[in-house]
Amino acid sequence: MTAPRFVPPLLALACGPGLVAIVARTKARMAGRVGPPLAQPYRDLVKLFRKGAVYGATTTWLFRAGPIVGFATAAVAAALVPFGGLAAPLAFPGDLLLLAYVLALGRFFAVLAALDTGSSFEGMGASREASLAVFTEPALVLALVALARLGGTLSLSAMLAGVGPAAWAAAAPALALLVAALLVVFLAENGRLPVDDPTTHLELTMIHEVMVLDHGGPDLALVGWGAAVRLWTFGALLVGLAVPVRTGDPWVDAAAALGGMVALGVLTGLVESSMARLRLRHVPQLLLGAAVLSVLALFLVLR
Amino acid sequence: MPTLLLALGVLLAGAAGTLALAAVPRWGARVGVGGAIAGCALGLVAAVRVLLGTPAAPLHLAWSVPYGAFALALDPLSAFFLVPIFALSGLAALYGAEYLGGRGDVRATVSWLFFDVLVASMAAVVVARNAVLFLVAWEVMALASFFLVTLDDEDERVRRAGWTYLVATHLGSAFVLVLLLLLGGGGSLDFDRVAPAAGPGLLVALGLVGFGAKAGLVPLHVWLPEAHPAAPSHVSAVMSGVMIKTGVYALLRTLTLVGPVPGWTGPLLVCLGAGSGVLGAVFALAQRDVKRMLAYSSVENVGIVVLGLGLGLVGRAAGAPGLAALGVAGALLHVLNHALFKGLLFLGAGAVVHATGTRDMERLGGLYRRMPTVGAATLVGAASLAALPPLGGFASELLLALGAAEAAASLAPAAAVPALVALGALAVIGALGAAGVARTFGVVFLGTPRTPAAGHAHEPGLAMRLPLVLLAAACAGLGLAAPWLLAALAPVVTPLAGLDAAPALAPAAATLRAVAVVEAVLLALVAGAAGARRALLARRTVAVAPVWGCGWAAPTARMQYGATSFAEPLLRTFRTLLVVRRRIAAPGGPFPAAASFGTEAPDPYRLRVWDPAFRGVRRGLARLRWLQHGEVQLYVLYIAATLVVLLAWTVGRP
Amino acid sequence: MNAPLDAILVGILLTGFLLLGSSRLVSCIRTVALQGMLLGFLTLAAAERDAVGRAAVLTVASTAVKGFVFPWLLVRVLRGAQVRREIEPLVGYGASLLVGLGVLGLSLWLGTRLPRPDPPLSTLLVPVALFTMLVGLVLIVTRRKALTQVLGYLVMENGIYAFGAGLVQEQPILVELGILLDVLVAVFVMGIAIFHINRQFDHIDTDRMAALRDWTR
Amino acid sequence: MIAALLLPVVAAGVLAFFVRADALRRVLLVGAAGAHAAATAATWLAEPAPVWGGWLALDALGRLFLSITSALFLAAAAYAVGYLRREGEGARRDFEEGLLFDNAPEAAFTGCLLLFVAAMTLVTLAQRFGLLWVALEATTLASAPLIYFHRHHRSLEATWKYLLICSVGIALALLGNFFLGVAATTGRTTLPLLVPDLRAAGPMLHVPWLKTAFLLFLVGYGTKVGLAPLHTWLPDAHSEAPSVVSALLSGALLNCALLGVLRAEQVCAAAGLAPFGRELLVGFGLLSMAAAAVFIPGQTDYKRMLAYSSVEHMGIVAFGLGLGGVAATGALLHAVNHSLGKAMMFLVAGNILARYRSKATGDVRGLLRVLPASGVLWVAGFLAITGSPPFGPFLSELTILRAALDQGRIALAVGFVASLVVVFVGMATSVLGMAQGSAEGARGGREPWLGIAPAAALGAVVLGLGVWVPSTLWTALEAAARLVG
Repeated sequence: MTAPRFVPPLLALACGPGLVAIVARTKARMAGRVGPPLAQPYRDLVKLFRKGAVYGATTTWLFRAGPIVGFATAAVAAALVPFGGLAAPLAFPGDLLLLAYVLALGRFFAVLAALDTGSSFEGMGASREASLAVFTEPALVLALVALARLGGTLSLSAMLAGVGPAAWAAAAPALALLVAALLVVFLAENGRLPVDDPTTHLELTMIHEVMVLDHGGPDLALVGWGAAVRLWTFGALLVGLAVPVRTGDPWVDAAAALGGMVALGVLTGLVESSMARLRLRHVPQLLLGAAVLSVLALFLVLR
Repeated sequence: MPTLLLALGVLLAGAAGTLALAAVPRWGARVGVGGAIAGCALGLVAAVRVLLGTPAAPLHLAWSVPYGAFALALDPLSAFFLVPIFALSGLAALYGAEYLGGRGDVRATVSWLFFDVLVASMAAVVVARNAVLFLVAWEVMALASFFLVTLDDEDERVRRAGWTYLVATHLGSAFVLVLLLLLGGGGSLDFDRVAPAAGPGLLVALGLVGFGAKAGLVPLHVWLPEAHPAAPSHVSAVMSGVMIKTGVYALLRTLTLVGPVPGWTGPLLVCLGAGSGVLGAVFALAQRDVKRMLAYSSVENVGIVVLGLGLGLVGRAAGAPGLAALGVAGALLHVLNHALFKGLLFLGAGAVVHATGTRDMERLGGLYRRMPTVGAATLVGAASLAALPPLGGFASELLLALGAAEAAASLAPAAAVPALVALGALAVIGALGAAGVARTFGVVFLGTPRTPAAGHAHEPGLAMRLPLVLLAAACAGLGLAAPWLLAALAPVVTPLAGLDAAPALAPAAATLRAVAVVEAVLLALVAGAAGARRALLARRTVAVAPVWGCGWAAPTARMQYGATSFAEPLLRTFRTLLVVRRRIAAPGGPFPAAASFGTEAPDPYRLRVWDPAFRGVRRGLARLRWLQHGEVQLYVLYIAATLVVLLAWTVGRP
Repeated sequence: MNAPLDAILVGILLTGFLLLGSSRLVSCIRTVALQGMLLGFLTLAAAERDAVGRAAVLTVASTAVKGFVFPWLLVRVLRGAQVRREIEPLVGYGASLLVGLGVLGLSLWLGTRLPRPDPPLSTLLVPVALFTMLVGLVLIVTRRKALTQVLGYLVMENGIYAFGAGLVQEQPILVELGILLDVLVAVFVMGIAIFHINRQFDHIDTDRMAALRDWTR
Repeated sequence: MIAALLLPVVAAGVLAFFVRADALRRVLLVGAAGAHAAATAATWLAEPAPVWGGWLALDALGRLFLSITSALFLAAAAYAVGYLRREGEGARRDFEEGLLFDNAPEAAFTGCLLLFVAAMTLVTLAQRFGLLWVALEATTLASAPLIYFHRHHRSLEATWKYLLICSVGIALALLGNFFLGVAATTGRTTLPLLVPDLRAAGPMLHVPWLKTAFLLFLVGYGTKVGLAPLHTWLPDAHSEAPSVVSALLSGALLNCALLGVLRAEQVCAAAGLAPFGRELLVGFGLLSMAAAAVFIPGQTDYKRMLAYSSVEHMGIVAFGLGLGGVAATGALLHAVNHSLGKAMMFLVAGNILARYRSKATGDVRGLLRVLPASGVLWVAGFLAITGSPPFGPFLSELTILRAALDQGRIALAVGFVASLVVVFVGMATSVLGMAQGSAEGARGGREPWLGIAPAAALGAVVLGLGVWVPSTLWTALEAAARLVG
């Protein structure tokens, strides 16, 4: 029995905010607080969608386009990445490359929207966002290509479907390296510690949050939701790789993957509460490290 | 072919007319522009007809110069390169008519003579099938563009740029000359009767240097960031958009002529391309001058094209039809795309310069609200340059990445490693390019004007807007039509990839169709989200308020995040590749006077390689000049010594 | 062998060394004149029986020009320039003599290298001719005064003439005379030039005429 | 017919010394030039019969160089009329050092100019080596006063160096004559030293003497050709002489001197010594090109720059002739191209000098704005002379380079191209610096058509030869090249 293909994106849209909540909850617990309820992100979204909007006097339509394109690209990305054993609806050979390009599109518009305000604050965030992409993209692409070589296919769904216990048994070291690389990419792409601090709004420390400073109401809601979906999508990628449960029964696999997602959320929370944020000039080293891990994995699989 | 000849004739007639009417500038210019547009239209017809499958008979007329012959042919490859040449040149001419229209002086008029000649010679380069004819066209092209670059030679910087350009192109031509003469061993120098008098390795190397200099491959690119900004913008567009592509064309033609190329060619091209791409993108990030930045981005894109060719050769060597076909096809498609978006961007930059009188990003800003058409068109071009879906630049880079990914995923290391290099390079280049254009577009068009000049900017006239809009439409169209274009490209690719390209390209076409579906979904989502927001906001208050000034008491426009500050993080990371000069006048004293900070990024290769080399040669020669010391006695001694030496040499020998 | 011929050749040889050794310009001019006359006789001595008439004409012409016209001309120039002697030449007189010896050796060697023409008139001819020619070059190279350089040119020309007179009988008289005329005009023009130089520079030291050059210290 | 070539010029030359009226003398000059050109043109229609027992005859080689000389003479004469009008009598200020000087009397100038051309004509006609020598020495003597037209010390110095160095060189060539005589002597009898006879008797010539003779001719006449390292007089003379004279020196005289060398090479080839002579020509050619490459970059005097470029181009011609075969044809074509192009540039240089009153490259700015016509011609001439299409020299250099590569002499080809490139860069720096820029300082004004038209005509021919080499010309060049062997 096969699961309907539109499950993964729907899951992302639905559970993305939940993942955010799990991370926040974990961090709170580690800090000895109770923390917000798991439904908090959903409430925020609803509230924001109800609000009106305020736009900067200098801005053009690009400022308004930013959140929308960001959300749309995140959703499309979610529709490209399988969840556990569940193939993605838009899967095709070569979609791993498209994934990178689609995310780049979202980033591009986010940056332009930030620059549109003319506020040096948001310009700073835009600059950092654009800069870090230079290091995350190769890391991501090379990691995915290594996977492709392992699975012998250019389709994410197919290659992740192939990553079962057998694959781990065959190429454990390479896969481990890839998991590590993708974890770093996951943290960086979603503005998590140690790369970015999603909680503060202190211009010296943050990247992603500062870009959306002038967004409000539905726009901010779209931004937040899009970010959650992105988080979920990358998580799905990571979990699909790290949780090699391929029973053939999609629901079982999906359940395992869900468990994996929860674990990933907790793990992220642990990382965030145990690590300090890196100084910005050291972030590239970290990301280059991820790229290096991917390259090492490639050499392992090239043999 | 007759249509093409007619087109060339019209172009030359326009040139002659301009010259004849130089005395009455207004009419001379009109004739020149008219000739250019009409000629380009005709030529476009001829080229497209060939691409659509009606072959053109080659032409071979006797030409009474040594080794010369009027040998012209219009095969798919030539036709393919003719399309951007004529399309962009025609639009640039229309644009230039208004751009230069303001100044009715003789020089501006005569520039149309050179413009028409430039277009004609570019076309001739592409269709020539005889070495002498090719060389003549090649040099005329260089000279015509040189005179266009130095149109405003009162400016010392323009003069220096012109010198650099002339010297660089002439150095390249020397290699080309030797290459072509070696290529045509035996009696004739026609391309269809080549008998290489040297090994393919040497020939390929000569071609790489000679044509690479024209195409702007690092480290032979130094003339490009000088010359392209110096020229009038419509000329910059033509030079950067299509003229440097003649170098790519010539390289391709050479590869088809030299016979079996050595195995190292493919990997070498990949590395050269990757190097040019990354370095070009980094240098572009460091520039404050809009047109200089665009010139460097041309270096970057030529790098991508060459990288694609390298992939094609690698695939050919590895017997992987997919890689071979995709590499070449992606490269060719990128040639087309780059011609369109770079032309578009230069024209847009020209409109900005025209309106504000400065090319310095730090003095611009907020132009989108003042020149919306230019802004929108430029945005399309920028997005295409950043290889963002669903635009043309994305399609071609995706093809290259696809080929590389397939090779990396399936082929033996010998082919997979170059493919991986290409893939990594493409990822870095893509991100850098995106950052670069986001920076440029954002700083120039978004935010608030940094100077009054930028504040008073105005939309240009129709003659300048129309080309922008058309080019923008073309950029988008190429992206959406990519799957079908690929099929049309097959006959061009076949001879270069050394296999029947149509089947090899079929899977890629399928992928592109799938991509098109995704893009459709994306657009639908965007529309849906936009609609939803509109619905939500319909019942709410939508206020417009000043942007929060980050807590500054009196924020000024100059406090915006500028081009320099935007690029700073990346430049810090890549500082080893760069030379960034900072001019700092720090505030000091109890009552600090005006303080200033500025950066400029001169070309490191010029600074560290070429200038020292030229200086060294000049010094060495200067040291030999004591020979002409002015003392007649010693002059006579030279004669005596020569005589004695020669006598000893001949008579002395038994 | 041809005794008078050898005698004349030796005489020419001596004049060569004399020129290298002497500093007084007037005596240099005289020496060159003497050399010119010797050449005239050389023509006569080297002539074959059937070509005596031709030789006689040439002898008269060249003796007249080289023995009388040139000295007269040059002495006048000398007067105009008011210089008596070649003060400190670029290469001293002793050294010049040594150079002369070297030159002699070189020309003897070259003479041996060049196979004789079929009628060996005199083994000395080729070496002496070359020697004289080279001495002329040495004079031009090592002396300062423009006048000495004219003399050097003349000496060189004499050497060449000696060669021709001794070895090539075929040269038609017309050509010979043409050559003589050219040399005459040349010396004449050079004389004028020296006159102008003296007027322009108040000296005739050619090594101080080095304004035209592509190299500055 | 040959008389028609010589006599008018000689007569006019002698006459010019005695004609009082300037106007009449100028008419005489132009008239003689016209007659000379007409007679030369006639020789293309009908082969002139040898006269004077074959001493004077016009073979393909001579006709080629005669035509060059004649064409240049016509242009120079037309230019000279305007030039002499501009100059004129009386003392003037020397713009380099501010000294007062005056010009040589115009009568002497015109007379010497005509006699100079007559001597060059004689060179192209002479089939007899002795006569050739006499004529070449005559060219030196007739042109020396021309160089000393402006009577200041620099031109005097140049004249002296020219006289002395060329006379010495020519003297060596005379020795070469005698060696040739010896080489042509068998038993008691000597062949007449006529080119045809010697060629006919080639194999019987005495090889070592012939070799030495060729060396002496090469060094002797080569001094006048301006082959490095014998070129030392050339930049001085060309830069100090009036531009119209420089044009003739560079465009016509150097070729005539080269003809002397070629005559010797003809005989060598007949005696089976062709390779010997050719190697030497190639060597000197390349050396001359290298010398030009040394002195042209950073050259501060644009007339000296042109002079060195002449050294370079005579080197190219020698190089091509040395390679032989197609290269020789190309070399002769190059001789034509160079003569016309260089003469044009010297004439334009005269205009520039007249306007800017300075020979220093650095003092000339904004030429294209101050003197539009001269500026365009100047830039065009630069492109032509450096071998850029669509001008003639490109084709001839291409032919030569092609031959070098075909003979597999890669090293030579590399040297050839390298020096061409260096020279291009050097000249580009100077010429562009002069042509471009704004025109502050010097004010514009109309240019005398007599100063433009001759140069423009020459330039048009060079351009024409770049896009279309008439087959008749090509066949004539091939015939001439075949003569060289």
